[in-house]
Amino acid sequence: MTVEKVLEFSDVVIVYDNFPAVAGATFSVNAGEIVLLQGANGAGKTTLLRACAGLLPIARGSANVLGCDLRLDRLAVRSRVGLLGHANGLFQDLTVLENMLFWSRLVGATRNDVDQAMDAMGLSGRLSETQVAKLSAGQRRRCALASLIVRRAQLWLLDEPHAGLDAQGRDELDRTLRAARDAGATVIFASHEIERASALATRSLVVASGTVKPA
Amino acid sequence: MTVEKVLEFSDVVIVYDNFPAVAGATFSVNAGEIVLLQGANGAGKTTLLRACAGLLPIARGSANVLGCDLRLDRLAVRSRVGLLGHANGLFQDLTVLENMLFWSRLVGATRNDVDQAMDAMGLSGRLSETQVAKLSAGQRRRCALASLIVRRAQLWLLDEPHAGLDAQGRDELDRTLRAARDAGATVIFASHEIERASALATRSLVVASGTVKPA
Amino acid sequence: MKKTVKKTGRSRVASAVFIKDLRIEARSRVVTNQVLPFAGLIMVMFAFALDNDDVLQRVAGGLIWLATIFSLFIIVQRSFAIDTSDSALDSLRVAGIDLSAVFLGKSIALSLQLIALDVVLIAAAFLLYQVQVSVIGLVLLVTCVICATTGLGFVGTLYGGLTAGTNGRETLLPLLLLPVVAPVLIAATRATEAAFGSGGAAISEGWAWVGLLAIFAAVFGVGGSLAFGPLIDE
Amino acid sequence: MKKTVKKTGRSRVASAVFIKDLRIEARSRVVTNQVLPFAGLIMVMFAFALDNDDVLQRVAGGLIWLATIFSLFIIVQRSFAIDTSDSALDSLRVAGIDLSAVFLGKSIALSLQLIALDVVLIAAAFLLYQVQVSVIGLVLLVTCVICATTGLGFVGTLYGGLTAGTNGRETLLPLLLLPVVAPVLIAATRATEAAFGSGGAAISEGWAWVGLLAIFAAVFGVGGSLAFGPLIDE
Amino acid sequence: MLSQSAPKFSSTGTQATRIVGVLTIVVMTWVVISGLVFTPADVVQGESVRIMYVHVPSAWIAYLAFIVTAIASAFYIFAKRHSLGFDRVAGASAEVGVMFMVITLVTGSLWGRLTWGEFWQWDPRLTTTAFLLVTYIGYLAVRRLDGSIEQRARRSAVIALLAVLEIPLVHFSVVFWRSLHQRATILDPNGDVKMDGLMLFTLFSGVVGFTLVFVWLILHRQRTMLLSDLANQSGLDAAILARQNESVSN
Ligand code: HEM
Ligand SMILES: Nc1ncnc2c1ncn2[C@@H]1O[C@H](COP(=O)(O)OP(=O)(O)OP(=O)(O)O)[C@@H](O)[C@H]1O
Ligand SMILES: Nc1ncnc2c1ncn2[C@@H]1O[C@H](COP(=O)(O)OP(=O)(O)OP(=O)(O)O)[C@@H](O)[C@H]1O
Ligand SMILES: [Mg+2]
Ligand SMILES: [Mg+2]
Repeated sequence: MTVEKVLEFSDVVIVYDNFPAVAGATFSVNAGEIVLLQGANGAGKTTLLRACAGLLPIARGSANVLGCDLRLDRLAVRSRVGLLGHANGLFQDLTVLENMLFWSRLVGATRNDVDQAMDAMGLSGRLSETQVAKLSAGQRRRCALASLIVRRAQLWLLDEPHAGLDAQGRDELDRTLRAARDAGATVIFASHEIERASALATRSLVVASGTVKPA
Repeated sequence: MTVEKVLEFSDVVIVYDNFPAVAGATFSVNAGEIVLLQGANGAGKTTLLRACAGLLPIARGSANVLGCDLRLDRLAVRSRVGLLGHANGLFQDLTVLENMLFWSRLVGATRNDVDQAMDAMGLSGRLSETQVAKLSAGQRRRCALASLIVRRAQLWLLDEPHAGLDAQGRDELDRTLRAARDAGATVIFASHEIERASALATRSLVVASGTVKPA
Repeated sequence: MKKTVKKTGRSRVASAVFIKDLRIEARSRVVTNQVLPFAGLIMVMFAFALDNDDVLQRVAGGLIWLATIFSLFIIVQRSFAIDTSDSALDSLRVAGIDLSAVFLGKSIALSLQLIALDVVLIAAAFLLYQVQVSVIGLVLLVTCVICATTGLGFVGTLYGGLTAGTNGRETLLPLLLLPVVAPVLIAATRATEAAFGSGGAAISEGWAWVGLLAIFAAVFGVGGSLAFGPLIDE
Repeated sequence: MKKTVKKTGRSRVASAVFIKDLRIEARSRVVTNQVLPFAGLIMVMFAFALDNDDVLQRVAGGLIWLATIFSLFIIVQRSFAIDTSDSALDSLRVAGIDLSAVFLGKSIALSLQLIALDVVLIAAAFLLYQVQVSVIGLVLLVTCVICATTGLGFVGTLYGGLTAGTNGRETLLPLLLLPVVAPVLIAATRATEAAFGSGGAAISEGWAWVGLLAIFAAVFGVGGSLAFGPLIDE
Repeated sequence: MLSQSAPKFSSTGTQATRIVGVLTIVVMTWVVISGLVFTPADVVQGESVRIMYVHVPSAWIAYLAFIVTAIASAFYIFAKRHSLGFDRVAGASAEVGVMFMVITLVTGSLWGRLTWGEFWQWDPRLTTTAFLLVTYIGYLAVRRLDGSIEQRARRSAVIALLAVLEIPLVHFSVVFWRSLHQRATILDPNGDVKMDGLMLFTLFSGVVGFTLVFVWLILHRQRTMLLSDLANQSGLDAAILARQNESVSN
């Protein structure tokens, strides 16, 4: 099997009203990799990840994700990627279980998938009936991860996934990402905890001032 | 000089509508310590820190912070502690500098203090004129830290202060906390990055299911 | 990795969104406990401000719909505040699901809440303003309420989505919505007056206005389904 | 550690808060670009819904104040949305600063915005409703506007703080505020009518109503300064 | 997307705008002279009827501007290649339309003062006109929302397509409701025009003149928008370089 490119960015520029947060990024990711994006605060990691998910317009350059050209159609890629941003994307008034069931209905996952994901993230039992607004910060992050797991995306994009998780949660997360990779998915994640993240990643990229270099 | 107790909790219970997030915590902190609270997600670290700042009512037990009895008067302690929670507490429409000047006016800090704090957190230059809403997650965290620095509190309470900061920011934070301790302040912080946090802390406490034990 | 997750139909997405919105309402009881008294207060306050029995009877229909429209502003705003507070709308966008289904689900949930509200307001009008209605008038009234609230649900969801997550949405939303819903206000008022027979209006006149409401609902239903996706998707 | 930071005065805190609120408004221009057209529309829409010349002229004063009050809801909501979006209000609480100073700063900023709004609305009323005013009437009018907006600023800030950060505040705020501001609505309306001389009201009558407005402002000014801190401080 | 080359022109004037400009001056001069001097005063309304030569054309040109906005928006949305040129025309046209709508309201209320004795009446035509104006103020507010250029274009296009539906409402409001305002005298469905020939000619000259003003303004405004977009674009090159050279620790 020849190596398949999951993502290919070349000279990509992304602007927020006139400020080029990403200023000419060129890199590519192969299927089955776990890629770490590291870099200083404000380097452009979040911007890159959101762009990969088709959320931001590409001002210049060419960007190709899972075979879709982002400059032509940012929507096509959406149903095949999963994004965990800085925010969790949960409904505060619903319970953990209700949130999970909502997302699972949208993506067509089964109840079994939901139970497994919640188990993995330690959310079964009392917590599953708790409203998200009444969870601790780390528990909310776990819930967001669980709802990402049921999506079974082909490309996982995670923005500082370890932040807020306790030791056991971190281990579980690493296990989950490795399992997803083994099942054929590709993972790109940003992190500031270099040691832990490097151990997980198969390759590191450094984002600096809106450009991407190998570590 | 005899050892001065900055904080003394004994059998403290804190409830969120019927759920005892802290269920009988007993511990004390001496002046000049840097205490790490570690523990699983949902253990009660955030709850404890917010209670120390006088933000939450104590349901049972006795709690004494900086000589103020929290059960009698939660307000007295406020002007002498500084809290960095999970949220940043910034005004999104104002620029970094405007936010800093606002807080400095409130606490009576000088312009010089402000400049120093912003310098320390790498927020001078272009960023100082940027609206907080247009910062990256880590830059916002830096701004929150800078506004905490100008407060010169006697007791610093920090909830996962390292999360979101880049390597250089973490070093700067550690330096700042050590400097505050050397100037006579006391620091209590929660963290999930055990190695880094243990290196900084002079003592560790483990929070588990709403109780506190020595590490 | 094989694509194991099957694509979900539009109706499934719409119903998931619909249930989610109503469940949040059932839990927080914001419409029943807060919007409803607010709308009631508006009606009482006008009655008070106008302070004149004849006028009051004549404008009863208008007051019901004014109260409905002001309630619409706050319900729409709350509905989208729930979705944007933790970037859940972003997650919906990334999930690549059919946003026109989201539009339908949200609109229908919104309309249902408005209908519940109007039932109470109309009952209040019977009590407060001593209006009477015949059986045939009642049929007109019910049709009018359904058409008007459907239209309001569509237009509210569309503009709510447009302003969701933008700076200053609290104020932009009423500004944009007010002129657009003005025709609904007028048509629904006239139809309601015809149903009540206030000022000697004939029932038959009312049906023409209901037709207008139906057209309004259809235009915004179709327009909204088409436009909602592109709007939310910056 | 020696306490190096000196305690700051109440007026300093109040002015910092005041400047912050007005600066955010100056930057986002929400009041001028969005609330103002909204208020104007309310005036037009009510006039249209009432659709009766006599009534209209008689209630012209009332419409100005109705529009003001609906604008109050949205300005207050926005003002506190800014403070709670990132828990900035929590930070204020922890900073241990005098919350009654925060109350004063916010109230005055709010009143100023309302005054600006009312100046435009009254100018519109001169155009739209053909009202006339004598010099002495103008003095009455100005005093009325100042007293009424001060009172509204106080009460709006107090209730805004009370609902800030609670679930469903979008809907709770109007519900709580509406009955409380009803007296302002009535008194300001009567005073304005007296100033306009509508319905043959005498200027002297107006001053009695302005007195009531002043009392209202004083009560909520004092009450708010005392209650705001404990309220915000759960 | 914008072309990445430098702007090809340094002012917003071209041969076409200059021709339109000269024509405008000629026609408008004729309208002013004829409207004020040549045409007779009305039997009923007296001299005040001369306001009509401004009031009616400005109302119609405002309609025209809003319709142009809608058409340009439709092109933006439905064309395969979402061309920002259409968006700029839409925005420029809406701005000019708002200006004409304000002129309509101002001249209308002045006229009302002369004929009805009051500046404003609660009349369907007047009210719906006010609503139309506010709708387009809202449209302009949406154009100023933060976000990318494409986002701005898409949002405002949707509003424009919905807002244009209000125009029939304004136009037919005199039919729907008992109204004080003049019924359609000129665009009467029955086609019988009851107006003096010269008056009618002057009125239509006014329409032509205002149309020219409209075209002239649009051409310039649309170009200034293009220029500012291009300025942003060329600023981008410098900004990208500056960004790449930012020190890592900022
Ligand atoms: C503020 C007050 C007024 C406003 C907002 C207003 C608005 C308008 C508008 C929007 C139109 C275009 C209607 C269409 O063709 O769809 C129009 C046309 C016209 N207006 Fe006014 N108007 C006002 C006052 C008046 C007054 C006082 C008079 C004369 C007594 C007047 C006489 C006319 C005439 C003769 C037309 C042309 C009607 C036609 O043939 O369609 N307007 N006005
Ligand atoms: N507002 C609330 N209402 C009810 N229960 C709450 C609320 N906030 C937190 N809890 C519960 O209290 C417990 C302690 O929460 P807390 O936020 O203190 O945990 P934590 O130690 O800070 O966890 P983390 O590491 O995830 O931040 C959790 O089990 C949580 O479910
Ligand atoms: N909405 C926005 N508008 C304007 N500029 C923005 C916006 N969001 C981010 N930026 C700027 O873009 C740059 C990159 O931001 P980004 O969030 O991608 O950084 P990051 O690498 O994720 O940083 P962090 O480690 O702090 O999360 C930053 O300099 C920031 O100031
Ligand atoms: Mg980031
Ligand atoms: Mg916590």
